[in-house]
Amino acid sequence: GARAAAEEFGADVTVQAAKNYGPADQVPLLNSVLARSPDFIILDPTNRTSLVAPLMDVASQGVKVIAVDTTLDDTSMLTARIGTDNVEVGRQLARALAEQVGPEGGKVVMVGSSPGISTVDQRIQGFEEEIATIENIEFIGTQYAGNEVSQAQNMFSSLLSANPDLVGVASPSENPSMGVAGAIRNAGVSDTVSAAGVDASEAQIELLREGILDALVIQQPYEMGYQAVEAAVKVANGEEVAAESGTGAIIGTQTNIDDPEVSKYLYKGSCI
Amino acid sequence: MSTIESSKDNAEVNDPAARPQPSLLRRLLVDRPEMMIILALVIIAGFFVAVRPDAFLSGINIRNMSIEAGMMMFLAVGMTYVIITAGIDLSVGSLLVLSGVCAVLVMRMIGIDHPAAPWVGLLVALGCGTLWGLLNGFFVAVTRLSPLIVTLASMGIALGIARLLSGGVDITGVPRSVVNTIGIGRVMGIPVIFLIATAFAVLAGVILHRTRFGLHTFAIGSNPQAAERAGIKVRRHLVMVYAISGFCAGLAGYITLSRFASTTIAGHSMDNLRAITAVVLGGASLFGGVGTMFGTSVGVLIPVVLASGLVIVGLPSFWQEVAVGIVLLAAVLVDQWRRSSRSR
Amino acid sequence: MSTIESSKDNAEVNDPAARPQPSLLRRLLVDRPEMMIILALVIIAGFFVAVRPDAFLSGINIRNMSIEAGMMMFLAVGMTYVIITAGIDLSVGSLLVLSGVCAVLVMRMIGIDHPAAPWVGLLVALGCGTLWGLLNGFFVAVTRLSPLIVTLASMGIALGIARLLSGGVDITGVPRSVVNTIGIGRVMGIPVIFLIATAFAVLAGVILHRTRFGLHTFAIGSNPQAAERAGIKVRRHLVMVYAISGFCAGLAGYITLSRFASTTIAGHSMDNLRAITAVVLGGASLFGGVGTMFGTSVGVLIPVVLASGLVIVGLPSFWQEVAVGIVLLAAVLVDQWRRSSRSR
Amino acid sequence: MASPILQARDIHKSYGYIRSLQDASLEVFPGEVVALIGDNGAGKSTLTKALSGVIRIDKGEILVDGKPVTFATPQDAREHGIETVYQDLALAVDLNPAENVYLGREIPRPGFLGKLGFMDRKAMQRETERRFRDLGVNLKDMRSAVANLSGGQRQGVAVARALIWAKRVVFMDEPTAALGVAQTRNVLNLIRRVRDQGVSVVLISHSMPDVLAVSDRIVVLRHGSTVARFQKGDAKSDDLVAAMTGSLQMEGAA
Amino acid sequence: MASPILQARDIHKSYGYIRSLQDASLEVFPGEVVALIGDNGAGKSTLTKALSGVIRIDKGEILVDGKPVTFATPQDAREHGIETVYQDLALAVDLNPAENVYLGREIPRPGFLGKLGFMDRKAMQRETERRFRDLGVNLKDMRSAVANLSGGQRQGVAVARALIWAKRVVFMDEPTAALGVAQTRNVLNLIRRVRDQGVSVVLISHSMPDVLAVSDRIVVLRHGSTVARFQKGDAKSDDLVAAMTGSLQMEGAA
Ligand SMILES: Nc1ncnc2c1ncn2[C@@H]1O[C@H](COP(=O)(O)OP(=O)(O)OP(=O)(O)O)[C@@H](O)[C@H]1O
Ligand SMILES: Nc1ncnc2c1ncn2[C@@H]1O[C@H](COP(=O)(O)OP(=O)(O)OP(=O)(O)O)[C@@H](O)[C@H]1O
Ligand SMILES: [Mg+2]
Ligand SMILES: [Mg+2]
Repeated sequence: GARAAAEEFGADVTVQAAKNYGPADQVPLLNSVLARSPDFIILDPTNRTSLVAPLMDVASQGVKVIAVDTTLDDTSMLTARIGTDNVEVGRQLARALAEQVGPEGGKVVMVGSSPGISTVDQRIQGFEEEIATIENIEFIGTQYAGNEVSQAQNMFSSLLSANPDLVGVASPSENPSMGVAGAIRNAGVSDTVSAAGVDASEAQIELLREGILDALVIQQPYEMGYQAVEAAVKVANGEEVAAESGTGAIIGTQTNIDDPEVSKYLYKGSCI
Repeated sequence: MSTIESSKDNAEVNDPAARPQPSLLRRLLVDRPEMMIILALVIIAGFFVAVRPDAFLSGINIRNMSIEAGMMMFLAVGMTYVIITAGIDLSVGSLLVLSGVCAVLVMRMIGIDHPAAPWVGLLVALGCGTLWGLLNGFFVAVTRLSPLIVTLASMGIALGIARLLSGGVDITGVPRSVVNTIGIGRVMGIPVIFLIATAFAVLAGVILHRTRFGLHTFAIGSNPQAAERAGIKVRRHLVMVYAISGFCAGLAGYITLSRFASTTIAGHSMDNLRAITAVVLGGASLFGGVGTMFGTSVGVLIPVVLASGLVIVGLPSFWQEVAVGIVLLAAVLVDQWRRSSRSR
Repeated sequence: MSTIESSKDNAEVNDPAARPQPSLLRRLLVDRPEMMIILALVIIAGFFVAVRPDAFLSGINIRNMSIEAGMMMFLAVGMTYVIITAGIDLSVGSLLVLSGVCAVLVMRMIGIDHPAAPWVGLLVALGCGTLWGLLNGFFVAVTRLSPLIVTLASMGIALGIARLLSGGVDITGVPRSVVNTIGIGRVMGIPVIFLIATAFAVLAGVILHRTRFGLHTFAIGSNPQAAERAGIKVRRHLVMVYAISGFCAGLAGYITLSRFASTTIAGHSMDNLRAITAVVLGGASLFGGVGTMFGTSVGVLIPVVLASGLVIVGLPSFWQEVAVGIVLLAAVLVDQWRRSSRSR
Repeated sequence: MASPILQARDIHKSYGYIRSLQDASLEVFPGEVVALIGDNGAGKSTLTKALSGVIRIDKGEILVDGKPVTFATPQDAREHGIETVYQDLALAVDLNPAENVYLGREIPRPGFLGKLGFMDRKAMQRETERRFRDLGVNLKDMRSAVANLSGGQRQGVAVARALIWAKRVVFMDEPTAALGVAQTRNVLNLIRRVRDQGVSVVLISHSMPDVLAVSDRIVVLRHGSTVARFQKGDAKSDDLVAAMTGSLQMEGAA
Repeated sequence: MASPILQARDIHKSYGYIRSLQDASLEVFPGEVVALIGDNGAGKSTLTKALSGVIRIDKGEILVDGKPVTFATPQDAREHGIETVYQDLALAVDLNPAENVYLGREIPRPGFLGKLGFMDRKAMQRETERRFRDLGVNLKDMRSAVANLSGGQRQGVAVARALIWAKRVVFMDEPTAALGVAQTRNVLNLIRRVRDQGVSVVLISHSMPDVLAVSDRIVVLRHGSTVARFQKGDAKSDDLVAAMTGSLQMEGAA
């Protein structure tokens, strides 16, 4: 998305991804990028608190910062923020799952990756808050499977064995949901267990079409990237931009995934 | 003790008959190196069965554990060879990913519905793994660098290439037939993955323990110079051992594809340590020369049973990590106790 | 070569004067073990300076690299001691996290604005790290388990406990004064973290290379039995060495807090391998008995310079991983070449 | 005298600046025991390794039956019927004695399995036990790893292995260094028996009484060069010491 | 004769089922060289280790100057002036000779730094060089790691280390096993010199000529028991061999 916008607006964009999604890897990366003295830095902060100080530093260098996706404790140094509220994503995830499970309700569970990544933590937080308010649904807790897909599969299979009456599962990011899907496929319970996830990678959409995953809360990374660069260009041209702007998220299901309305939000190839 | 003919009169001191006879149990535990670790496994599994027999022994859990163990076994087979030569291979997880990515890309290229696609994909995965293993082996054997550093570097390179090729996102394009026959296939209720893994492990075990190739592997780990002087081509053998490890990673990569119907680029960073753990739990020594394929297969089972069982008994997520560490430590402790009681 | 008095007449063959004199350059490279790796560092840094002098040598980049290297140095200091004793410590990353979590929790308990909070937090972090290190050392030295397995298990346990204590989410509550004076503080433009790390490394280096404690560390790595017979309390010493590594991890944990103003539970899973890489790049042997603190500090710099420089020259993200692996391999290759030319 | 079966002429070998061998020569005639003696560092082990294919020589000629050969690997030397007991024994301590004996020349299973690389462990074990008995090497437990044997027992395994395979020449580099008096006597007897069966032995030892007791000819190395040769009966212990330490200059001749 | 400075009475030691020592006794008088001989596995090294504090004995008594002592660590034995050259040398091969000599008794820096554990490397190096010169141990490079020395040179370092520190008794477990004739002669001379300075030496060797040449008394171990004792001049080589191998039963007496 960012690249497309860059072409459109004639800006020069370089993309860097940290090896691990966490502040310990992101901060040095940020600093190295800064050494190239760009005009703008667009980033997806991995931690609400940890990035405040480094970004202050960045801002004091006269570089303008645009945050996408995750927010920060202190937003004063940001030129603009574009993104989804991840707590809200979590709530949507809960509602989507509840809808898939249907009115009879039953036990549901959350399979997460590793704790300590604020995007994911917030989604889990939102999910837990929202699911508690939904009637008929009994939430039996969050299990962390780490980033290993097979561990998530192993974990969810065990959960299924321990709770044969499980009717739903949610996962806040891609790897756990792939593992959960593997377990569902293997156990052949795709009809009885509803699964909801976040994001829409090629693999997840494939699983959605297959009917193993039932709902995806799809953010709009393309849109986010696009808007971020757009905002940057606007600021560069001296135009005003809104300090906060959201792109919202949309629920994808097997039935609507091929609608053009939805598919335009899907990840387009490589976006990191 | 003395040697060569004249030593006969020594027998008076060391004659077996003169020794106090150890109890049968003790002899079993002490003389069969794998007994202790099997005992540990039995205790662990027994505990879970006692607490939640329904859930732990449910078809779904057994099947899942067998798949999980099977997957890890592929990597552990190669790692057993490598560790017996006193080496180590940190690159297996990345290589698994890279082989998978290459296979998917090639299968997509020839069309995933093409009837030959599954076979071509398999060949690509195995070829890619083996080739990479050959490279590892080359650096270890010919330039004599530390295997830890070589495979650490090649781990990073392989993952980087995998991400370059895939653009950093997981790609789909695994023929359905592969997913159906291997990934979720069963024969008489037994997961195909488990069957393949078992057959593979048995084959690898037979080669390790019955053939010249296997004997040479032990000899090299035990004393590379002696092996060299006995006429074994040590370098070539080492290259082959790392190639085997690469082949195993390639196979694991292909089967992972069939399991998840897509690549899983980000999810294998701990595979190397898990495979090493399994091999060491199985009684192999990181200093080389010692290890059995049977021990490794028990060593693979322990973490799998533990992970699954702890979820089933409902231990909260974070406690599980703590428990896994403690049980691991306990398992090697009893094993250590056995060894020291043998050497005494 | 022969010994003891009568060997004098041998001199005719091996007299230094009779040998062809090696060139000065060659002598420098061969006799000073660290020369080669410094050379590698100079080449790498030189390359980046040549390509983007403005960016690479900018204040912000230099500061950033110095902070990064400083952080890794804390862990590498302890790892140097451990590796010299022929051990390994995989638990440092988890322990860094655990110490940080404990420190924050205690600081919150006494109130983060309490004037003593920073000091209490520091004590808690150091105490927690040291205690854990003592436990590692106990298992390695007293029960004689393989350090790899012990610290692998304790790595999982430490991270599990850290998550249990923090409830799985990063917690804030680091006194602002700590963040301001250490985390982002500078003295004459030099980051405080770098200054602390340098002082710490120099201290640790002096202890390693100038005191009895250091000499005993080398002796144990070289031949534990000989050390024992020379009257060194080998077990106690090993426990202390692992405690030092734990202490370093605790210190690193506290400074990480000051840097990020919160715990960073995720993101330290590779710290152990990174620290080991730095130590091995610095010329230490995993078989023990060899290594220098100076070498380690150069070994710490290489990956940092490489990572930063590759971003600056604008190499795409995934290429960087590949490049890091290749440069790593190249660096150890030249080092290997040096060694073999010495032993010849 | 017959012509030599193994001959080394003017061998040179350097390790970096250290010249281990310069102008070393040795000839082994059929059915004799040659003692190779010299001070520490004289180059005895180096010469042994050169003639066993373990190291490559820098200069010089090796002839088997008068024909020049090159030994690139230990395998090459073995194919000419040359076996060696190395000073450091060169045993794989995690393998058992039979596996050590057959290492590199395992007995294949009969039939197709053998082609695939399967070994006939039973045959190897049986044969080893038989040959050890013949040689009078007496181990309590033939199946436990060499690591569990004492130094003397290991010495026995290494000696037996070389004797089992040797067709023409056996090099023995200080085979009795760690052995007691009785064991040493036993090895010396073995050497005589092997010689009587037509296999030549090159014995390296620092013990002059042993050397004098068993050898037909004595070759002295000093500083990497062959400095003296003695026939049986020609030499007294003092002469040998003098030749080794250099007080006697180049008087014996081939 | 004076009373023994070191005495071992009825020492028993088993490793699992293997009884290494049963009823071994040894006494060392001031200023004498005692040879301790026996077949492979007779228990010589085990007795040496027991009297050096490396292993604990199961039964029996150790007396120094007639007073019972327990050696729990090598340190304890050293404090009684007992030093040992182990059969496996026990050198830290990555350290240099001076560091090996002073390992465990480093010279502290003068003043406060010394209290902190700082060593005076220069003094250690200088002292070592001086003592090596005195002892006639001649190394080309005193600063390079022991790993770079030949087997014979290492032997020299180990012997020198023990001689430097020994105040009362030195155990030497086969100190000449790897040495050439000249080097062996040199070590035997060293032993005599040390004895003349009043330090007793316990020499373990398989070489009967060496044993006869240097020792004042000979103690024979067989199967872990002390079976015979000879005074200088009383024993011929054949008697010793007979005692070691058991053809001669318990005839010499203390
Ligand atoms: N691998 C090597 N690298 C460097 N130098 C070596 C090597 N092997 C042998 N040397 C040197 O070559 C010389 C001859 O050594 P060699 O082992 O042949 O002596 P030797 O006659 O067998 O002595 P010994 O009686 O002590 O066994 C010595 O100076 C030794 O240090
Ligand atoms: N650590 C050990 N574990 C088990 N058995 C041992 C150990 N050390 C020694 N032994 C056994 O004790 C007996 C005596 O061994 P010791 O080393 O004392 O003999 P020795 O007289 O020194 O022989 P050598 O002349 O070969 O050096 C042998 O049977 C040996 O196998
Ligand atoms: Mg030799
Ligand atoms: Mg001994």
